[in-house]
Amino acid sequence: MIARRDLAVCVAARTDLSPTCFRLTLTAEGPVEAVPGQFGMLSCVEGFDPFLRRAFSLAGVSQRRGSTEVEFLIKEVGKGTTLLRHATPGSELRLLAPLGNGFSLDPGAHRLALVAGGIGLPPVLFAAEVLAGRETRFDLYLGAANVAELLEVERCGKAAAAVGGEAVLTTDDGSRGEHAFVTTALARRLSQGRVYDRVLACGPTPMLAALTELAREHALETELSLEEPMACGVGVCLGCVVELADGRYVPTCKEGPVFPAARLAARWWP
Amino acid sequence: MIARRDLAVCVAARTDLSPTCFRLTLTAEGPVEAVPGQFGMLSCVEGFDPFLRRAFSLAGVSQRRGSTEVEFLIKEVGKGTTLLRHATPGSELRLLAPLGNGFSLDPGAHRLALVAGGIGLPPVLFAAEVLAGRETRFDLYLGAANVAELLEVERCGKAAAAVGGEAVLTTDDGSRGEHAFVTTALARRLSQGRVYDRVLACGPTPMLAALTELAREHALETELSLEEPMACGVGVCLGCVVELADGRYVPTCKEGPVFPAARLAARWWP
Amino acid sequence: MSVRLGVELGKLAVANPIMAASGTFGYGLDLLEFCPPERLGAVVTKGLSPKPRRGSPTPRIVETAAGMINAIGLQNIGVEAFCIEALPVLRQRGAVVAVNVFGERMEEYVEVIERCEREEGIAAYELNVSCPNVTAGGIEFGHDPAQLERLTRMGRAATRRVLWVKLSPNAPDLVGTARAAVDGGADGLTLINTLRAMAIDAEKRRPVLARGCGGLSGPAIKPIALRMVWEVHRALPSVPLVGIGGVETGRDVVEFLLAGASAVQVGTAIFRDPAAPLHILGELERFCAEHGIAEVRELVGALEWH
Amino acid sequence: MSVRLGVELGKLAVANPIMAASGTFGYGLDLLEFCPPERLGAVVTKGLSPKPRRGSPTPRIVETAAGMINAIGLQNIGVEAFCIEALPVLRQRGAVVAVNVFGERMEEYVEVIERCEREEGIAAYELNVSCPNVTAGGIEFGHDPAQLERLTRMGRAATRRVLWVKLSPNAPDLVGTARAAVDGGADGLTLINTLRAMAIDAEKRRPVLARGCGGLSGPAIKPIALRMVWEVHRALPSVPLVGIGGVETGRDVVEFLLAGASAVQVGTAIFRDPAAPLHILGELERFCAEHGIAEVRELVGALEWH
Ligand SMILES: Cc1cc2nc3c(=O)[nH]c(=O)nc-3n(C[C@H](O)[C@H](O)[C@H](O)COP(=O)(O)OP(=O)(O)OC[C@H]3O[C@@H](n4cnc5c(N)ncnc54)[C@H](O)[C@@H]3O)c2cc1C
Ligand SMILES: Cc1cc2nc3c(=O)[nH]c(=O)nc-3n(C[C@H](O)[C@H](O)[C@H](O)COP(=O)(O)OP(=O)(O)OC[C@H]3O[C@@H](n4cnc5c(N)ncnc54)[C@H](O)[C@@H]3O)c2cc1C
Ligand SMILES: Cc1cc2nc3c(=O)[nH]c(=O)nc-3n(C[C@H](O)[C@H](O)[C@H](O)COP(=O)(O)O)c2cc1C
Ligand SMILES: Cc1cc2nc3c(=O)[nH]c(=O)nc-3n(C[C@H](O)[C@H](O)[C@H](O)COP(=O)(O)O)c2cc1C
Ligand code: FES
Ligand code: FES
Repeated sequence: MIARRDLAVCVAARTDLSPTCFRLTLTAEGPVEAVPGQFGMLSCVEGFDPFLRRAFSLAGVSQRRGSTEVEFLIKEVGKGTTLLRHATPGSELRLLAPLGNGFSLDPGAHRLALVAGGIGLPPVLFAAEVLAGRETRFDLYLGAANVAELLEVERCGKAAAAVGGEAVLTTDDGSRGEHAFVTTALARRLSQGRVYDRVLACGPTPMLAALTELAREHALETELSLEEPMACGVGVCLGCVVELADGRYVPTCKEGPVFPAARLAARWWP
Repeated sequence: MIARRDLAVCVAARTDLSPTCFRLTLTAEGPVEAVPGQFGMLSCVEGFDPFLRRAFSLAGVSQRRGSTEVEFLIKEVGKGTTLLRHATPGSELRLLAPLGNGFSLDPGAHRLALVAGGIGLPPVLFAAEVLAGRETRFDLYLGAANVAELLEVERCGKAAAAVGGEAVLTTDDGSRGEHAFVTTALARRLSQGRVYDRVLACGPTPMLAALTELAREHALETELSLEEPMACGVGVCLGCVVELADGRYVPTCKEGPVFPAARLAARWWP
Repeated sequence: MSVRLGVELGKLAVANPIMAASGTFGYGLDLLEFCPPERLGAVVTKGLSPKPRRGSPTPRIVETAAGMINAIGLQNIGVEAFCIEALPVLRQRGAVVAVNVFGERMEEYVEVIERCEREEGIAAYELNVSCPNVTAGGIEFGHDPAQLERLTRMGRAATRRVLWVKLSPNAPDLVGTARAAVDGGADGLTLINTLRAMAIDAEKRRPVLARGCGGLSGPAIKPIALRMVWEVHRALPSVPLVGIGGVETGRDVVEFLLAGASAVQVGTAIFRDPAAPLHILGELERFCAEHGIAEVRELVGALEWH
Repeated sequence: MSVRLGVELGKLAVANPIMAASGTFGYGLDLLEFCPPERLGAVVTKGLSPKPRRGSPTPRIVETAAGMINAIGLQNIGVEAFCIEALPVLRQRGAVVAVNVFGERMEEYVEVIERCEREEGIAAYELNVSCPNVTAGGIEFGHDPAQLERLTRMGRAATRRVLWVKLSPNAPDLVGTARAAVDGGADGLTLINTLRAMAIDAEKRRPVLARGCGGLSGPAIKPIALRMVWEVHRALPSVPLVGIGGVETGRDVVEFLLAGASAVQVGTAIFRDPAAPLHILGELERFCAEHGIAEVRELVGALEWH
């Protein structure tokens, strides 16, 4: 296991990616290691408002000379994310990372499907860029409500292209790419005979539910990155549990956030 | 009474004045009027931490074209003042002002004594600069623990000089000016026969207590600007009361913060 | 979309569900330029006693995490001065006035009501039996159902106006006291008053407040207030409730209404923003408009349990 | 200046007054790299029942102003698994272990204790009679002095180890329950557990938590916890108390000690900072050094009233 640390990080840059989303780049001293699918608990503020840290999937970790750049893609949905969107470059935050278990990126894979819906992109993008570096072939399916909310399209395309994979874009309103849900785009290719060793996905619950159905149909190994409200991020509060197929509640932060779809309780899917 | 308003103000500048104190300049749209001794309730932060606004005496109010510059001198003592010390220029705060009653600066005065201890300077400086503009003669007594904590010495000197008055500096450690308490410096001049119509003062409680003694001895009219913990600043919470000589508790924020020393209960002085 | 803001609290219909809470809005006239009292559903006065009260020594207030503790000790100008100085102005402005009533003995509550009965322009009385900041009277009545019922009955006998009892969150048996107040003839219940609390000065090794303890208010207590409103509403679903405790936003109001309150009072929030009740009212209206809620009253008690 | 950090809780002497609270530190081994359990005065385990418990459905937690509400429902691995999997490691590391004991019936409390009695390395039991998140058992024992005394007596009969009872802030009569626990044979009292509270989702018109209500913790409740510690200390000055509720800083610890606690537990703060207990201990030591306090124990109950 990679050592968890509570890092003092410095806001290096914030870049708007869409009307609601932005990229937050943080610098930590020394090396930081992590695998795609892992996440961090980020303090948004000094003081008690908001009170708890926020969970964000790592979207990239790049070693620099003597320091590490940690990247997040964040959607502004409330107090904490609004504060982060307005964080002053140079200001200090705390980041407890890396946490949880990431995607299975075993080198032997023939071809993987990476699927991201909306702000589910960060762990998928991290995975794509790592896989591109390892020359593991994958297709990347990226869906969003509309063209404005398709994030990091270029990076996605570049990563997929590097290993001869396809970057499939879909929007709910057809304003760019296929006019379809991202799962429909995947289904189409599967029924056309495209074969994957495994699907790695992150996105809204309905998307993950549809994906699970699809995976079952095609007997496809599928790993899902889940979100549950979190307080500690390290398995001690038991606030973030998800129900497994065997009936147990396990902390998403510690046993996940990435789970094989088959391990999850059916009733997890609404 | 000057109309109170809840102003959206913008941080224009922060300037360090001493190891613990800084000047905060805020800009408000439109005209703002106030008299020396009045104060404002300033929100230090959005959100609940800290929860209440903080009271600060106005140190100056200057009309600009279409806007007003409001000046505070602030000592960093806790959460709120630390946040203000690090407020980003351009960020917005809320300021409820002007509040309370100021010093009596009646134009007929022959000569006034203005006395400030430490961070008691802001209302006194405001008074000095207003009096200098009105050509009312005054001496300004400014005391501090040491030379580093003597704030705005030049402005004090300039204001007093403008009306032929003296700016008397004292430090507790003798590192600048007279090696004495500011009240001792005043006492010396009084016993040397200097005559004042009135003393206007702000500073730590022991200083105000000594001053009250002195005022009684020399039958000097004296006005003191008091500090009490405040929640609302407008007289509705009754948290900030001070005991008067007649036994009543009155809200400092509304009936003060400037009170004639003779109106205050003897036991107010510890 | 236009939203109907009016709500009914039993026989009292108010134009909107936002009231200023007792002790945080003076006698309704201190913040005219920020929050004219006639624009609120009602204004509740600072607790009034038969004679003026000096209140507690200082320090009386201290800030805490997302809240504050106060021990004002019910300093007030007395019912007589209120009737002469403040009430005529409130009446003239058209404000809906609720008088928060306080006494050290039961008879004093009645005295306050009787004095007020001689005046027009008072819509309701709110019996404050829950102030944690006075040693004599008050708090005991709010903690003992039998005494509370008796006190409410005496108040009831003194007036045909609307009578509310303001419940203490410190009472051993919340629902029991609620029931006692209703049995005694209360038309509605307001809850909650402040929670007994303490702050300590680590340097001085003393309580921060002169009285030692005081009452905790503000957003910190909202989750407790919501729970209590829901508990009382569930036990006494037909009794009109006024919810209080940490209301800062229109969304907070919606939460209290869902839990079973027909109106809310805004207290400590006024200290952070003198126009808080109006701002909150605006937010409530916007929330309703955005969520297709035509009438605020639809929300009352509309919480769905799982 | 070197500061002596050790304190005594009756017959239990600990190296320092900072403990990790039940339910916020797992079984003591989850945060080894941030907060080694052996460096704390004690670690209190998550509440243990005779059999593993699944706990409540989700959502289980929600953030509030300066705090959070939880309804975990005492999910735990059961006393057997604890004794086999966690305790040996804790013992080997030299941690002082307090087992938080929970049962739905009184006999289950005894079962947990009896199982633990077969193991070395347990310093104390903390009877959790105050968890607001379970319907059966637990909470009733903590609210009814007679039942609590009986339960404590049963616990007392089962062990000669140190026995604490963790008091509920929701109990009708705090001092009464405290006294009952002591009469039943408790060596000390820990207080407070969480306050019953509720959060509502204004959009969904439902409680945020699956169980509806939960327990409020964090800085929001500190002023209430301090008051309760002081109240119990004043009533039972010779009973060792462990203070809990919103401790985030060394200064908070000083406040609890002054109010009469001999030690404190750090709970929710751990979620914001996995090394919180150690950071707080460091701050406490610095506070003492700066204020010329040679021994932390000097502070216990040293509050001066006005
Ligand atoms: C393991 C994990 C990884 C995540 N990765 C990312 C990411 O890479 N990028 C990103 O933008 N977001 C991510 N999230 C979601 C992110 O944590 C929430 O959006 C964030 O906590 C909201 O904080 P806030 O203060 O802005 O919103 P709040 O004001 O707290 O809440 C606003 C809204 O967001 C909902 N919300 C709050 N917390 C969560 C949560 N933990 N999960 C889901 N919804 C929540 C609330 O119910 C509310 O409707 C992740 C969550 C988890 C658990
Ligand atoms: C009418 C009035 C005018 C004031 N004018 C000025 C001014 O011009 N410049 C300036 O620097 N300060 C002024 N103060 C004091 C200022 O309000 C406090 O220093 C400030 O509230 C501290 O906030 P904080 O969050 O930094 O400290 P906190 O973290 O709240 O407290 C830190 C320390 O300051 C003490 N303190 C907190 N609030 C007050 C208060 N209202 N009065 C006195 N001590 C307090 C606390 O007891 C504590 O010891 C004035 C106060 C009043 C009432
Ligand atoms: C400074 C202050 C004074 C108060 N005075 C009274 C009072 O006189 N009578 C009363 O019934 N409640 C009084 N209260 C309680 C409030 O009306 C309200 O019940 C409580 O503060 C909780 O609401 P909040 O969190 O919105 O402030 C007072 C509260 C504060 C903060
Ligand atoms: C997520 C969570 C789980 C808890 N589980 C338990 C428990 O199992 N047994 C218990 O006695 N107290 C439990 N508590 C209560 C804490 O031990 C503590 O009494 C309370 O949280 C107040 O302290 P704090 O404000 O420092 O968190 C739990 C608290 C939280 C937040
Ligand atoms: S967030 Fe605390 S256990 Fe997962
Ligand atoms: S601060 Fe509220 S009355 Fe003065």
